[in-house]
Amino acid sequence: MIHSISVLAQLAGDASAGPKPGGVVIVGFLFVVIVLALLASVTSAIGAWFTKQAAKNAAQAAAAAKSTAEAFSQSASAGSASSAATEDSATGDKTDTETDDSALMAVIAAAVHTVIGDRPHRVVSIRSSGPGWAQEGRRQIFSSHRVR
Amino acid sequence: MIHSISVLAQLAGDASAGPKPGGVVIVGFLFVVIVLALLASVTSAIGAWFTKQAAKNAAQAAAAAKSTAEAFSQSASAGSASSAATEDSATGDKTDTETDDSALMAVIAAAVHTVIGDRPHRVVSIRSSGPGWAQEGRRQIFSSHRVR
Amino acid sequence: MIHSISVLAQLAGDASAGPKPGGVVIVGFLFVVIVLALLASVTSAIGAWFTKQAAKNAAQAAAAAKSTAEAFSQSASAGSASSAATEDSATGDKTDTETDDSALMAVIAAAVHTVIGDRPHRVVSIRSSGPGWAQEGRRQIFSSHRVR
Amino acid sequence: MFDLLHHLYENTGISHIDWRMLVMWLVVAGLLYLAVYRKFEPLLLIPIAFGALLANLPTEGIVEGMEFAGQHHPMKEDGTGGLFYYIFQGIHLELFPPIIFLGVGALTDFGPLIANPKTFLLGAAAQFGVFGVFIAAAFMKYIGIEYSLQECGAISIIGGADGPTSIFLANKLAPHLIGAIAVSAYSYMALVPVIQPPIMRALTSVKERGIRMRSLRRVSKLEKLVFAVLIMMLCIILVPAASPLLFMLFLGNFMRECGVVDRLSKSAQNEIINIVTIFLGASVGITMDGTYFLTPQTLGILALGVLAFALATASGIWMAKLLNLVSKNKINPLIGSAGVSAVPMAARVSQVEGQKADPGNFLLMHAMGPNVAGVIGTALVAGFFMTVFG
Amino acid sequence: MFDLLHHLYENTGISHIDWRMLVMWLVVAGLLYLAVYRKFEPLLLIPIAFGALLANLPTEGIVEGMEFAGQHHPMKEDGTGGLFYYIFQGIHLELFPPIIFLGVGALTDFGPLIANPKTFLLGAAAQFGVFGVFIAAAFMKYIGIEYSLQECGAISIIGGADGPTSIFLANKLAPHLIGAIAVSAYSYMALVPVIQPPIMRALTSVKERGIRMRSLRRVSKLEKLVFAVLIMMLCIILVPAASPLLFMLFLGNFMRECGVVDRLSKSAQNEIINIVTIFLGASVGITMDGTYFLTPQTLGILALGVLAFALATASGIWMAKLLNLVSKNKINPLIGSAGVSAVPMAARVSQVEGQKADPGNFLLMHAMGPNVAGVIGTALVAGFFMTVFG
Amino acid sequence: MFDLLHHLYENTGISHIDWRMLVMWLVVAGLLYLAVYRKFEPLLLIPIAFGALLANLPTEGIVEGMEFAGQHHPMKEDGTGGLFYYIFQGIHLELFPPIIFLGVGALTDFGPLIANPKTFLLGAAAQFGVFGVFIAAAFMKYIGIEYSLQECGAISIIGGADGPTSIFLANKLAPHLIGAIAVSAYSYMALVPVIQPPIMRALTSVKERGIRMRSLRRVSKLEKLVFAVLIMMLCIILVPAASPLLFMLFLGNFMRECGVVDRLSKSAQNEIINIVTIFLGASVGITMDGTYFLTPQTLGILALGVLAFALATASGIWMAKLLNLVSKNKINPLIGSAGVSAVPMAARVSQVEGQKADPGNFLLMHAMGPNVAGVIGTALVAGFFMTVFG
Ligand code: NA
Ligand code: NA
Ligand code: NA
Repeated sequence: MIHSISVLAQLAGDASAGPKPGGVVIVGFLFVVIVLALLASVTSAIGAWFTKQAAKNAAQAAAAAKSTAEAFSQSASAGSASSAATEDSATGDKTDTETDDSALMAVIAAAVHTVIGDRPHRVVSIRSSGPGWAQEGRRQIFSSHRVR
Repeated sequence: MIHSISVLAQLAGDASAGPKPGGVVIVGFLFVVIVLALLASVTSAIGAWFTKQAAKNAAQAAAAAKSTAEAFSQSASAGSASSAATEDSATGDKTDTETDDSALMAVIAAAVHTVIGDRPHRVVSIRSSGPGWAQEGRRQIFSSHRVR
Repeated sequence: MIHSISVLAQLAGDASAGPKPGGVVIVGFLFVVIVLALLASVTSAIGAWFTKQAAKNAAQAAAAAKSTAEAFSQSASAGSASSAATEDSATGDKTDTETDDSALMAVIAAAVHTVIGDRPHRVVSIRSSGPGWAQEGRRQIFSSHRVR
Repeated sequence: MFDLLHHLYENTGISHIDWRMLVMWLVVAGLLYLAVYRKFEPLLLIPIAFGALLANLPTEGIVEGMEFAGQHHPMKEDGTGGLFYYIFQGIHLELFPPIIFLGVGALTDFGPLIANPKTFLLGAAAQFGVFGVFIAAAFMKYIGIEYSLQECGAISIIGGADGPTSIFLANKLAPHLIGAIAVSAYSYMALVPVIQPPIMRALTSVKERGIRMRSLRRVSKLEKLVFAVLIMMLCIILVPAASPLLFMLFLGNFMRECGVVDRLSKSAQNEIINIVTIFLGASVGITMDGTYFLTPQTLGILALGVLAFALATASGIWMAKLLNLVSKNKINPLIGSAGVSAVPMAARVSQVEGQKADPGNFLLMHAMGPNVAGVIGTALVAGFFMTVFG
Repeated sequence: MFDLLHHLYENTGISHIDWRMLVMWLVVAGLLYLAVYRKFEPLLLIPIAFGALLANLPTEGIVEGMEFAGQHHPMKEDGTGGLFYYIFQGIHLELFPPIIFLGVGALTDFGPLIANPKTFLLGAAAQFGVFGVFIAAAFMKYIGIEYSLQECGAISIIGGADGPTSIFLANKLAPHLIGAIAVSAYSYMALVPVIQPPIMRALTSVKERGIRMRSLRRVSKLEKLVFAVLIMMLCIILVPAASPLLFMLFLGNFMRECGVVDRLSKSAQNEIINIVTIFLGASVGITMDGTYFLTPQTLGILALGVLAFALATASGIWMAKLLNLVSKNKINPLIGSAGVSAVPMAARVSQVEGQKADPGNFLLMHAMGPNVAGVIGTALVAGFFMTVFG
Repeated sequence: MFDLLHHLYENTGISHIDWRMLVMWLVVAGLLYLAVYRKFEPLLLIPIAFGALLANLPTEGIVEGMEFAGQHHPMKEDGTGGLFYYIFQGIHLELFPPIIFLGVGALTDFGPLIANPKTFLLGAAAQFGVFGVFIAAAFMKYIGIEYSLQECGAISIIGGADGPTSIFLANKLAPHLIGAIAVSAYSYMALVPVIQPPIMRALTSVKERGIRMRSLRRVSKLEKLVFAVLIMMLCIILVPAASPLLFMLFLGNFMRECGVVDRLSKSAQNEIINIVTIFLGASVGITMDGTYFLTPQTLGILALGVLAFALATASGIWMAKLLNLVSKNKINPLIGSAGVSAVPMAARVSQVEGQKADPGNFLLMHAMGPNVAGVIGTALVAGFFMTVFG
């Protein structure tokens, strides 16, 4: 990288007496473009890997979700569980594609179904319990009052 | 101002040896009263100017609101638009008296009417989009999800 | 306390050449246990006093609540007032056992009853007005708009 | 190992407790009682009381490096200071009071003052509470309690009923009195509903108390913005020494009123003022070392404080009556007492007293005018003292 | 007593007002008008304008101890500095810009950039706005306005359309120009919807503006986390001088995306950034002392700033057209202009212009890619200048 | 121009990367994985991990002026320090841990401890984890890892399972070990549900685990307030060195319980603790420079940490069994393990284990007593070490 810049840099002439505006501009702009191009390639590489993984995981997750759901609640219509899973992938940003999260969601959906029965329902939001000491502490204190 | 204080200040006697309590109190209290009186006059002057402007603007705004509303939506009953404008001036604090804001409100009211039709409605709140980088950024990101 | 530690401290042998690990551990652990035991005793003492006071106050409060409620609103069923008082003691943490607070609550309950009449109601929450300058200031400004 | 035990015992604070500490513990208990159960300005008095308690316990890592009341606590061995050496810089460098004023500005509605500028004069008159007590403090030497003129200035500002301004001025003119002055100012501010009504009733007739005032005109956003900028400029030009307080006050107020920076205005009203209040209060308390606090000087400050509040109340009322002699639109003299500041307690007292005379009379908004004028007035008085004595 | 009056008069600031202050008051009024009524970046411009007003009033207790524009204000008599001596340390010690970046990171979604990494190149191209203006600034000497190379660097970064980065670099290379550079950067950022569209339309055909882009793939949480960590590492390794900004940016972003520290992420997005913004803005303003601000140099900066924005816009568009020559998935050149940063205004302009050409075309998310790439790019350029001139 | 290129290359950090950095990158990746996907105390571990990553990258403007682990980084040329030179002052000057304790106090309900003061002794017993490991650390020299007594003290406090206290003490006694100690403390706190249960089951019989405890009496507001003030006073008098931590803890708690300063209490629970947590965490991480972190000493700390947790757990249980020999109201020994602190994880473990033995048994509130007693106990132990070695 540095070498290829240096070839171009020749164009800006002699720089023995401190940096000259022309040299600074040519070197600087090329430098920035090349660094950002490098970042772009790295990002592309990450993306390629993840896209492949995501495809693989999605297939696995769907299978896992279905079987787990059935295992947990024979009476639950498999439809509601898989629709929850579908919604999961549609919701986007907030869910990661890890198998265990999808599976967990299917389990929860199935459990909800078992409790609520056939009345129409939809898992709108599942929030993992924040594990911070402080938040946790407060939540515990509050919930403990109910426990008692 | 300084001169008129100095006349009164004579009463407090000689102050050659540093400030004396009596002198400090007389000069100080008069000074504060005079400064605040000055602030009072300035505030009165501002108020007088604004009161005159407000009267002028109110008349203009009402007219502008009416004509704009009619221009935009022939089918909209002029009543709903002007009632919005009235509400605007009644709501007080939050709206400034600038003509273009009132006009904008009338336009919005008319547009709402066109969409909603004759069913009873009321423009409860029109909020200008906060222009801050951060707030903006977040709002954009959220709204963009819907756009997509 | 210091004396009893010193007896045990002998076990750790000579410490003429700066602190030795053994000495530090024995003295340190005993020190901590003894200090915390002291804190435990103080806390117990505080608790004993308060438990006694609470019993006394509870009796007084119940009486006070009943009489105040009757005094204020002949038509109010004493039941609603005392149920409010009961709720008070059940709510726990947030209320202190001071007589005047309970009495105040009974008064409020009675007053509410007078206004609302026989329709079923329940005092869900009574919040003392936060006395802070700032909070206060803002609240005043807001409520003053309604006053005007 | 005996060495260790001896070292440990010497390092407990038991041997350092003296009777003055015990007295201060009682003072702290009193302050906490007033704050929690009498709701005396608890936002400040609780941190102050805890700071005062800490100042009267044998601590380590708290006051190292601090210098107050003629006593210099040396730095820790590693060259760093104690916890409050750093927190107290917020007062020493005069950062906390202006930052509190940023929040106060964001919480203040100057509308009533703008709608009725005459009430500026009520706020001005109430400053006589400050100057009257300045004289009184100077004369205390005749009963054996001597204050320097600087100290007189710092003490008399209690009559301005404005906590941050009092702390700001005291740090400049008499840093060793900060604790007493702040406690006195906040306590009497909380006592406004007790101190003012008898004076108000004594100085007004029933007829005067029944005066109904014209309802205030609406003030537009632009007018409020122009007011904030122009008044700030005027105040700073006339009393440059008050710049830090008044700049922050009006910056906060502009952010509040302009309507386009709500997130900044809300931060000023909440996070910023809350965080600073805790540290300001505790820093004030830490100066209340019993050795220096329990002196006739301190008791004198408490006595002078209540006098200041009474004088300020009275002079606000007199000014209102004076204005009624020359003005067509009559002012209810009950709002004069609100010029003392103590926002918004004093205004509420005006409202309550007004309704006692005439239940249909609503003075609250009218009283907010002199109330906020008093804040500006007291900041200017502080600037005046700093110019004369600083 | 005459002494006292004389002293008092001398201490009012009336005698210190000169014509440059009056001119600056007008500038401040203009800035406030733009901020409040034209909604030009009010979060920064209101504090800046108030700071600038304060800088042009005769104050006490504000600038003592500060040193800017060749002028050294001595400390106060007690050895402490004025209020802004301390607040300004946030800029002088380069703390505020990185902390703002913590919040910006917590507010930024890099998803669109990750889904379409090619848009990194649009963000890179837009940096030509910076370098082009660097040359222009160096050549200004031929029309009588001479800037040192350091000054050229600080000025040209305006083309990066990134406030905190501009302030960060200006503090390093040309501290006396901070005020002018920040005002210029924020004003032009607000003017993006005015400056960009004509250039965008001039450089693109109707057909190009109508290009519909493939919708972006979803990016998983893990991918966003890996991106944040790796890109941060690469940037710091390649341009260490940009470490403070980029570290904070990606720490904030990681906290946002990881989903397990919401309370920290929300604090970064709100309290932290709000508090710092107020003090950053006012600190920038305080440097705008009329004596030094009203020079041809300053006017030159305003002229160069608009040139920088125009150049950045154009070069972003050219790069998009260049990429279309070699790439299968066509890029709508309208999103090239978003590479200028000015998040998210520039992206919104792309969206609006795109819909003018084809109402069914939604470019917003696509434009967010170059938009956030531009933030990274400008931070790297700042690092480059710091390496070369620092 | 070659000069420029050469200069540029020399200023990239590529040449400064060595193998220890690479190892530390893996450590950071591990920490981030644990924090995000295993939810190991992410509030602290994420900032720590980012700080550690930064410490192992070739940066500029970050560590200038810092001095840790025998290495002194010179100031920048303009005499200012790097970003973390300033942020780290929060640890160096011992400001962050007390401020965190202000928030912890505002988040803590001492009710269960007040209702059952005997549980103070369980919190005391658990401190044996600290002292046991102190001995163990001193004996490590026999397997080739030598720690000074100061270092032993700093390391052993990990057994107190209290992050801010560990950092506070480590800064005093062994600043070069802060990173390892903090990481160890927070990691093992997160591992409490893994470390404790086997020990709990091994040391108790099924019958003991089934003990049902008398339900706790209600504690009035006044009692909580009296408790906070008196216990604070006692602790400070007996262990003055722990003043900064315990003062802040009980000030926060008083604000929480008094009910009249909710806005301050909420600020302490949210803004203040969040802001400080970010900067505290990153500051801790920045000390984890690979050159000094990757030593047998550090590995030793990890080993000693887990031993400390195990010992603390066991001694809490033994103390509960001991108390049952002399007391009428039986204590379920499962709550003894909660004396280790690690609020509220350890209490939750007690609850879970109790329900395994008897599903109708609710130990959570009972376990909160020793849990918060452990916090006080560990602060006192820290004070003890500071007195003996400081
Ligand atoms: Na006042
Ligand atoms: Na940019
Ligand atoms: Na502990």
